Amino acid sequence: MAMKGSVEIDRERCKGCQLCTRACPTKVLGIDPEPNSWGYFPAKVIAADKCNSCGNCFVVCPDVAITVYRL
Amino acid sequence: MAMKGSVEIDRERCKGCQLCTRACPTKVLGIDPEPNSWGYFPAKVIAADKCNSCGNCFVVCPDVAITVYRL
Amino acid sequence: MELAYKHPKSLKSIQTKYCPGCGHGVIHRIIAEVIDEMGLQNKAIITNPVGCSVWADLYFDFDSVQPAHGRTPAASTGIKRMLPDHLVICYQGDGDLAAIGTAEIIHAANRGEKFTTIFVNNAIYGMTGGQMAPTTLVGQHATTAPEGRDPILAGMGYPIRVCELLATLEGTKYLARGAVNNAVNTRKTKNYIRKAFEAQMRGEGFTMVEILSQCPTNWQMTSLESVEWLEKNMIAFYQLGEIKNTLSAPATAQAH
Amino acid sequence: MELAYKHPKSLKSIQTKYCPGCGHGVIHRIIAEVIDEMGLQNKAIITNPVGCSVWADLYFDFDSVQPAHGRTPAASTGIKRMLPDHLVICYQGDGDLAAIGTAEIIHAANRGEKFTTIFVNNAIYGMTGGQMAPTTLVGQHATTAPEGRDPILAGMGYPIRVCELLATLEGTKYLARGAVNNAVNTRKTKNYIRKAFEAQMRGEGFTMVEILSQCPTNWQMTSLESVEWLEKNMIAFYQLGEIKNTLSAPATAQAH
Amino acid sequence: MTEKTFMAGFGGQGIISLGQLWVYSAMKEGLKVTFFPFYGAEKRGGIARASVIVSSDEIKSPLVTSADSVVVMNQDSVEIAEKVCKKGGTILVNSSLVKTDPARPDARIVHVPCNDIALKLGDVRIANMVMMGALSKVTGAVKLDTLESVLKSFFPSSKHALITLNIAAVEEGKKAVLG
Amino acid sequence: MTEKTFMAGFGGQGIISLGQLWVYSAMKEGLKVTFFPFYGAEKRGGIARASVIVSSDEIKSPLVTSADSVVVMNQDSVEIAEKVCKKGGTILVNSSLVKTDPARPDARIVHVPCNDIALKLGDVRIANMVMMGALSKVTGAVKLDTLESVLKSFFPSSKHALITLNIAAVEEGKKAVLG
Amino acid sequence: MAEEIRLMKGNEAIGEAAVRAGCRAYFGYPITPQNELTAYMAKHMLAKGRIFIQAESEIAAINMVYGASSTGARAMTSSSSPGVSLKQEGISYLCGADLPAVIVNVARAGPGLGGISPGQGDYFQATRGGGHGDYYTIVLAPKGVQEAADLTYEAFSISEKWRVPVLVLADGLIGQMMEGVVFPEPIDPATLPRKDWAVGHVTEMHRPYNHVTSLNLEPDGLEAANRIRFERYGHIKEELVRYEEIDVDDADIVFVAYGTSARVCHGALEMARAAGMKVGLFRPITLWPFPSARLAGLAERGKRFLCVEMSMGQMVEDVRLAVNGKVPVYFYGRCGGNIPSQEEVFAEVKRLMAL
Amino acid sequence: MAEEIRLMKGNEAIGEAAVRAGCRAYFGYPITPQNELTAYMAKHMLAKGRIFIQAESEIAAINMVYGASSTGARAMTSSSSPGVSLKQEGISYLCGADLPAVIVNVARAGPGLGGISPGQGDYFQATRGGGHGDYYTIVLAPKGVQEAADLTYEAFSISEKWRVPVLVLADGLIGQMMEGVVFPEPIDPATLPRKDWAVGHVTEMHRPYNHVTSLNLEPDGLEAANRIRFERYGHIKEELVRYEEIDVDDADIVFVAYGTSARVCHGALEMARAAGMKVGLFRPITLWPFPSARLAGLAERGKRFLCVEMSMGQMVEDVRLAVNGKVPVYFYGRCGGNIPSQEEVFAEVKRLMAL
Ligand SMILES: Cc1ncc(C[n+]2csc(CCOP(=O)(O)OP(=O)(O)O)c2C)c(N)n1
Ligand SMILES: Cc1ncc(C[n+]2csc(CCOP(=O)(O)OP(=O)(O)O)c2C)c(N)n1
Ligand code: SF4
Ligand code: SF4
Ligand code: SF4
Ligand code: SF4
Ligand code: SF4
Ligand code: SF4
Ligand SMILES: [Mg+2]
Ligand SMILES: [Mg+2]
Repeated sequence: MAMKGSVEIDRERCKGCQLCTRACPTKVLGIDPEPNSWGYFPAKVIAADKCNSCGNCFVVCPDVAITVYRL
Repeated sequence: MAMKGSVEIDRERCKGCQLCTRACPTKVLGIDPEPNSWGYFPAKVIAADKCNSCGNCFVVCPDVAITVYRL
Repeated sequence: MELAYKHPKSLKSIQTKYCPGCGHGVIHRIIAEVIDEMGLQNKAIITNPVGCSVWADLYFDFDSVQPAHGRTPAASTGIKRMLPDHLVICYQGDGDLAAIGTAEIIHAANRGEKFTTIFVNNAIYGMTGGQMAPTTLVGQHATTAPEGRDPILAGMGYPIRVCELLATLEGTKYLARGAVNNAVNTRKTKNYIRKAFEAQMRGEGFTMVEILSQCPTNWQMTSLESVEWLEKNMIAFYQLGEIKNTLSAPATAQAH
Repeated sequence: MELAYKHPKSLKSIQTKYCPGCGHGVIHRIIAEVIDEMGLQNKAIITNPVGCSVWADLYFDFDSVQPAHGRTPAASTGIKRMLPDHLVICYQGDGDLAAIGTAEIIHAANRGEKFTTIFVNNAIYGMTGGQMAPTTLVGQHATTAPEGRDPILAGMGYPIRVCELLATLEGTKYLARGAVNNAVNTRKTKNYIRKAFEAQMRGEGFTMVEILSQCPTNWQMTSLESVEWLEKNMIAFYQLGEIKNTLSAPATAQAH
Repeated sequence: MTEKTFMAGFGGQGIISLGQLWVYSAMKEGLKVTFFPFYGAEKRGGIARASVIVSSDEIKSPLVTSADSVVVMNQDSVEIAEKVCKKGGTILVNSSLVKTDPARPDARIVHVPCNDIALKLGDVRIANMVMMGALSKVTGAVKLDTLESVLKSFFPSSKHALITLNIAAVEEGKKAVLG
Repeated sequence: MTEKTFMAGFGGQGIISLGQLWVYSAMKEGLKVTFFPFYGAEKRGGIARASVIVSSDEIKSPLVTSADSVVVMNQDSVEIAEKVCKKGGTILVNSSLVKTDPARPDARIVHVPCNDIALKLGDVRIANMVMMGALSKVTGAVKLDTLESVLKSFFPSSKHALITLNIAAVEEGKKAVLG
Repeated sequence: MAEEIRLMKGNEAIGEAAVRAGCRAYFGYPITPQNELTAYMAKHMLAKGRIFIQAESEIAAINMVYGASSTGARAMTSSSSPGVSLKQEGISYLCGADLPAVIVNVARAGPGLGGISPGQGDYFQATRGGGHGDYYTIVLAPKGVQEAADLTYEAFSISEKWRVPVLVLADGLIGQMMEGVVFPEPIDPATLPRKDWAVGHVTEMHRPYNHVTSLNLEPDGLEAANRIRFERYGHIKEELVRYEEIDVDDADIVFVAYGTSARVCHGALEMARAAGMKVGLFRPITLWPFPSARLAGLAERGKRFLCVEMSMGQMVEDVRLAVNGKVPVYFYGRCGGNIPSQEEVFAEVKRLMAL
Repeated sequence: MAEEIRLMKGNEAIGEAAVRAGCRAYFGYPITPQNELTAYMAKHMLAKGRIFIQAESEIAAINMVYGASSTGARAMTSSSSPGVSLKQEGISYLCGADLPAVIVNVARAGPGLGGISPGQGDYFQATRGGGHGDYYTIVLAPKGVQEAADLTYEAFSISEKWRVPVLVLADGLIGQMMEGVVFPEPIDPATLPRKDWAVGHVTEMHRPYNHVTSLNLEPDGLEAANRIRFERYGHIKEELVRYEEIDVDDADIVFVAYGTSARVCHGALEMARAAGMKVGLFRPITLWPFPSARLAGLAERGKRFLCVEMSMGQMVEDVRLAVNGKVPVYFYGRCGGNIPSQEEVFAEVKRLMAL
């Protein structure tokens, strides 16, 4: 259970819906105040070390903007 | 229950389907061997005195070719 | 000597085009009788479906409208919404209602449209000469099911129980299934129609009476064989009775 | 460092036209994942409905066909009958399936057509800008229900529970309802899809997965509000789970 | 040679098979044929009519509006026969059922007591075959000499027992119009 | 007088309300107007464009294909502006977001830092109003002197509090292009 | 009050005009680019206690119209191209049963799903009865928001007068464009007379029972009914033809165009006139009945015609039929949702002038 | 063996021809007067292990065809007038997606429910695309049972070659009539090549993924697709036009008629020639592409035309368009299910000869 993980957000693919931030059990993700080139405020890793690679963020992301790695 | 009745068949309206003969509990009705002008062999009262005015013949007749009287 | 059973006023006294023994005739008569009994001849409007009863306007002596095949529920919706105090009767065959008109009946029922559908289920396309209907029984022959209806191998599907299907919809208030194979069932069926019409006039919601009816011609039977076939096969599959009754008012209808 | 969750092969890696937070995106991904897992990319054919997912051919990386609004089940029937060893996916919205396409889905289901319907129920017409769908909840606002859906007074009808309606038909073998509002439900939904696809490839009969999905744009909410609204209102009305399962084989699907 | 025949009767009198067997035989005899039944939504017991043409040439209009010959199987069809028969044409009347002749003094009226002959042969349903024999004899258009094989392919084998009876009916029909 | 304006920007930049308020005001000033937004099936964040014409005469084609003036609210719209602006026309550029000028040496390029001004006024969403002020000043086609009453009927009363802010934005826009 | 100018989308103006015309029932199914019309009707019909139903399909909608119209009520539906195709059987039935109805097509680009941008590719369908059998509907083609409102308003009474459905054929531009519009006085549907051919209210109407039907299995009966209807069509052709002419008198080349493309041609005409070219514009307002006689008259005077359509060439056939070979008829078309610019149309007319 | 003459109804002959053409899937819904065709397919397709579905409606049927055709299979549907109206959206989609298909209309009298007797009132619908948008289908009009079989058989390959649906337009008489017919050799569908534009069999076809669609929201893209299709139409017009001429060379008046009415005209022609009148017959076999060029050529030679239809006048517009005012074009029509007699047509031509 206490697996370690890491996530990557594709800033340009992300539409800033925040479903991943809601889904993350360990609050790894937040919102980037800097918009991407589409004008969206994308998700951003704000607490990388807390990621347990559970994949919830990936599973809820409507834009497949997240990649999850198991460390 | 032991009411008395009488029935009239409209020979020209009748199409000879025999549903009334089947429906009559007291076998009042039979088939006329003489066709009507449409070529159908119409129903015919063959035992008038047995009619109890139950109306079954009327109820099943698809061509409303029967009139039932209560005596 | 008292007249006990006589031609109803709301039905014209002319020879019909129906085949000998066809169930449509009886159904016409009991509809007309209920209209007479309720005194609604001048307030009744029937939509005649494309099917053997497309000529019902020749027989019924009240207003009628003839819409496109399967669309009688849509047309009845238009009529009833404009004339909410009228008795609107949506007469349909099984091809009309359960095949091409599936969407229309389901949505009219779901909207709780306040007309009454009289659904004549003869398990066949009568007018077009004996094709398979959605209600054709498994194994039953039809020109388009030459070896009998085969749900699995030929992928022809299963007979659809329309009352049961519509019962899942909230808009439906009264769904009953009768038959005109004999006097007992015909009298019961008339009672269902009466209940449905009364509910309609009270504005309760969607009402329908499905009626199992023989088509001797396309079943390729005599009239007598056809009612026996109906009794043995159709009633076994299509349960008779009130399938759904959530009406508010008690029944006032009585057997005639 | 091992890749745990990555873009599926059967989904192209491009920006979609869907709104932020729209459920279609997740649904696309889980479909693509199951196809990848089953190794069916070269045997998969999807019919894209007229609706927001009409462009699904831009995203799915396998064969696709775009039929008329509501007629995807008919087109899928044509495809699957010609290519019985292929995986045919009939993707539909609630307007497409439960309104204009009512007859087509009911009869395809009744015939036991051996494709899988993915029914995206977002309780609204997405693409056309927020009109009432047959699945819109009572009281829910829509451009064509400006004061909210009112089944009685405005005669707008009741929300239709499609799985429950289809469950009455013998041709249906597997009917499940999932949601993509959170990770748990999304994983379950993917499992349902897997079961349905596997049943299809075994040729068992009609299979469908209904998926409750958010449409933040036309619900006029943020994405976060929309998943909460879905949880509170839609799941309360549309029970999640396997509504009907008469499959012969045991489940092999597993949560990912 | 072109023979345009209009056939009329009740449903159930076998007008359709009469017409079909007529053109089938003609085809076997090397002629061109058209057979057009008036289809309607009439139920059992309705009217049955057909336009039937056999010809050594290509057939133009398949509709018989000016008939060389008319077959009248029942009383109700007399009226249409009067209208459709060409000047100087032939009207074959099933005299068992038709009691008033068509009012067409110019036409040749041929009486064939089809039902009576058929009943004598044992089955009223072959009245149409009697008429076919008469039509063959009177018009000479179709000889009906391949009738047996025609009937074999026309009837399902379950009904092949009836072939002899049908042929007999045709022969009787031919005889009935001798002279 | 006829002023044909092409307006282009992102969805969400208020292009539609800009165009609508422009023609609404023009109508109040007694002009004929047409407003045609390019509707698409694009979702949030798509492209927003409109053909907008105000005129003292009857308006013929409502499509602006050779614009007297072009409003460019974002960088992506520069390309279309280059194409649609008539020879010697005017291009108003939201210089807060547009960093490269349209390559149209013949045209008059007017820079309006709409977002900056709007932000200064406290709400980036009124950048479109700033642009409207500028457009009014530069083209003189619509005076916007009935703007207050226009805004009153345009906004639902719940939003009437914003009217002052909107008017201020328009005024700032006018000022921004002085001289 | 009635003189107030309102700024409205064409779709909404059509809706408001229908409400004012005393439309008692609207039945529709969503489709772009006419959605605002359906939404407008939802809001305003329901608010007025009239009937609005979002039907389950276009087919249901047209058949609801059929039912409502059978009662003599003013009833209406609207859609866009694919949806109108689905209504063809229903329209044929309305015509066969001699029922009035107003049908709006805010057309888009086809065929198939095509696109949602404006199109004029439904001209054949509209004017040649896309449904089966011999029939025509009256077709009115507005050029802008004001005319869309006016023609819709009038469509109800025209349709009732002739007992022929009226199709209002607009396109996505007219539906989506905003212009100023002044509306005619509202009619209270309760004040409209009952129809003696309609069902319902038998007692009040003191009439025998009515049967609304298009069925007639007797060929002679059906032929007679059709011929009576075609006689009515003849009267409609005499009485209803409408068109607009601009600068036609001295013109060498006359544009023939309707709706949006007529607006574009008007723009091109101005450019041409400014360049000293004698160009005119003939704009049919009734597409059926088509103003053939007037066009034939212009042809007699030797004018050449340039037909401009947002299609691959449909109305041009009616122009050719009208001029019957007397003068050349040219065609310029765009399609797929593209609207021709006045510049390209001007270029085309310049090219033809040089011929 | 193949030379055996069989006596068959037109409906059944169409069915047998389709089976022989390698039709892999038939989808239909019952309607008079084409029911024997559906029944024939039920029997023979199922017996051969091919696909027969009695669809829930005409709309479902045409969309099943759309699906089946998307896989490259030879697929077919049939109906009669009201049912064909319901297929219009689907036909527009087939055209927009460039899919082949064979659609049979055994037409009856309209409009509306009308009657079930033969009619030719669906000509406009057939040739002008009753559906929305710019498109045409190829329309073949047989004059009898043999040609109904031949044209149906060929329809499949024509449709595949051009990727344009083919409509076989017959009428109730041709469907119900029996004539002798000789059938072409049967094709085993398994021997037909797979289509590179179709879905399915990706691995075997070594191809990228295919997307069958009529959607294109980019006007330029949609316009380009339409123009490519119209270029193909241009080639079809050059290569496919078919007609039959009888006694045209020396004729003063030439009948123009197709299908059943052409047969009637042929009868009238014989009567006229017997009476010493120089009458000819021009019978279009392809209604689209219409043999306009040939008619124009005949018009150059000064012939007058009498168009005879079982309608109130539809094909006559194509004749007028073709001759472009050069010669008079007369019209004689019957409708409602009435078939003109050769006597009445002869009377009409006699009247015109005297003009
Ligand atoms: C659009 C359309 N499709 C098909 C038909 C042909 N048609 C006439 S009646 C009928 C079905 C009749 O069957 P059913 O509804 O069961 O009525 P029945 O005759 O058995 O009473 C059909 C398919 C039609 N007239 N219109
Ligand atoms: C025949 C036809 N009718 C209507 C439309 C317009 N239309 C496009 S998408 C759509 C409905 C979309 O709603 P839904 O099926 O729920 O899909 P969603 O967009 O919500 O995913 C409609 C009505 C059409 N294209 N064709
Ligand atoms: S994988 Fe799990 S823990 Fe890591 S960021 Fe995503 S949701 Fe949070
Ligand atoms: S769920 Fe996906 S699209 Fe939404 S904010 Fe997170 S990464 Fe971006
Ligand atoms: S009324 Fe009853 S008893 Fe009398 S004849 Fe009829 S069925 Fe028989
Ligand atoms: S039931 Fe009626 S129609 Fe049938 S035989 Fe008896 S009287 Fe005649
Ligand atoms: S065909 Fe059947 S349903 Fe039709 S009239 Fe005859 S018996 Fe009745
Ligand atoms: S409108 Fe709704 S369903 Fe469509 S893409 Fe946007 S959120 Fe998704
Ligand atoms: Mg039936
Ligand atoms: Mg939806």
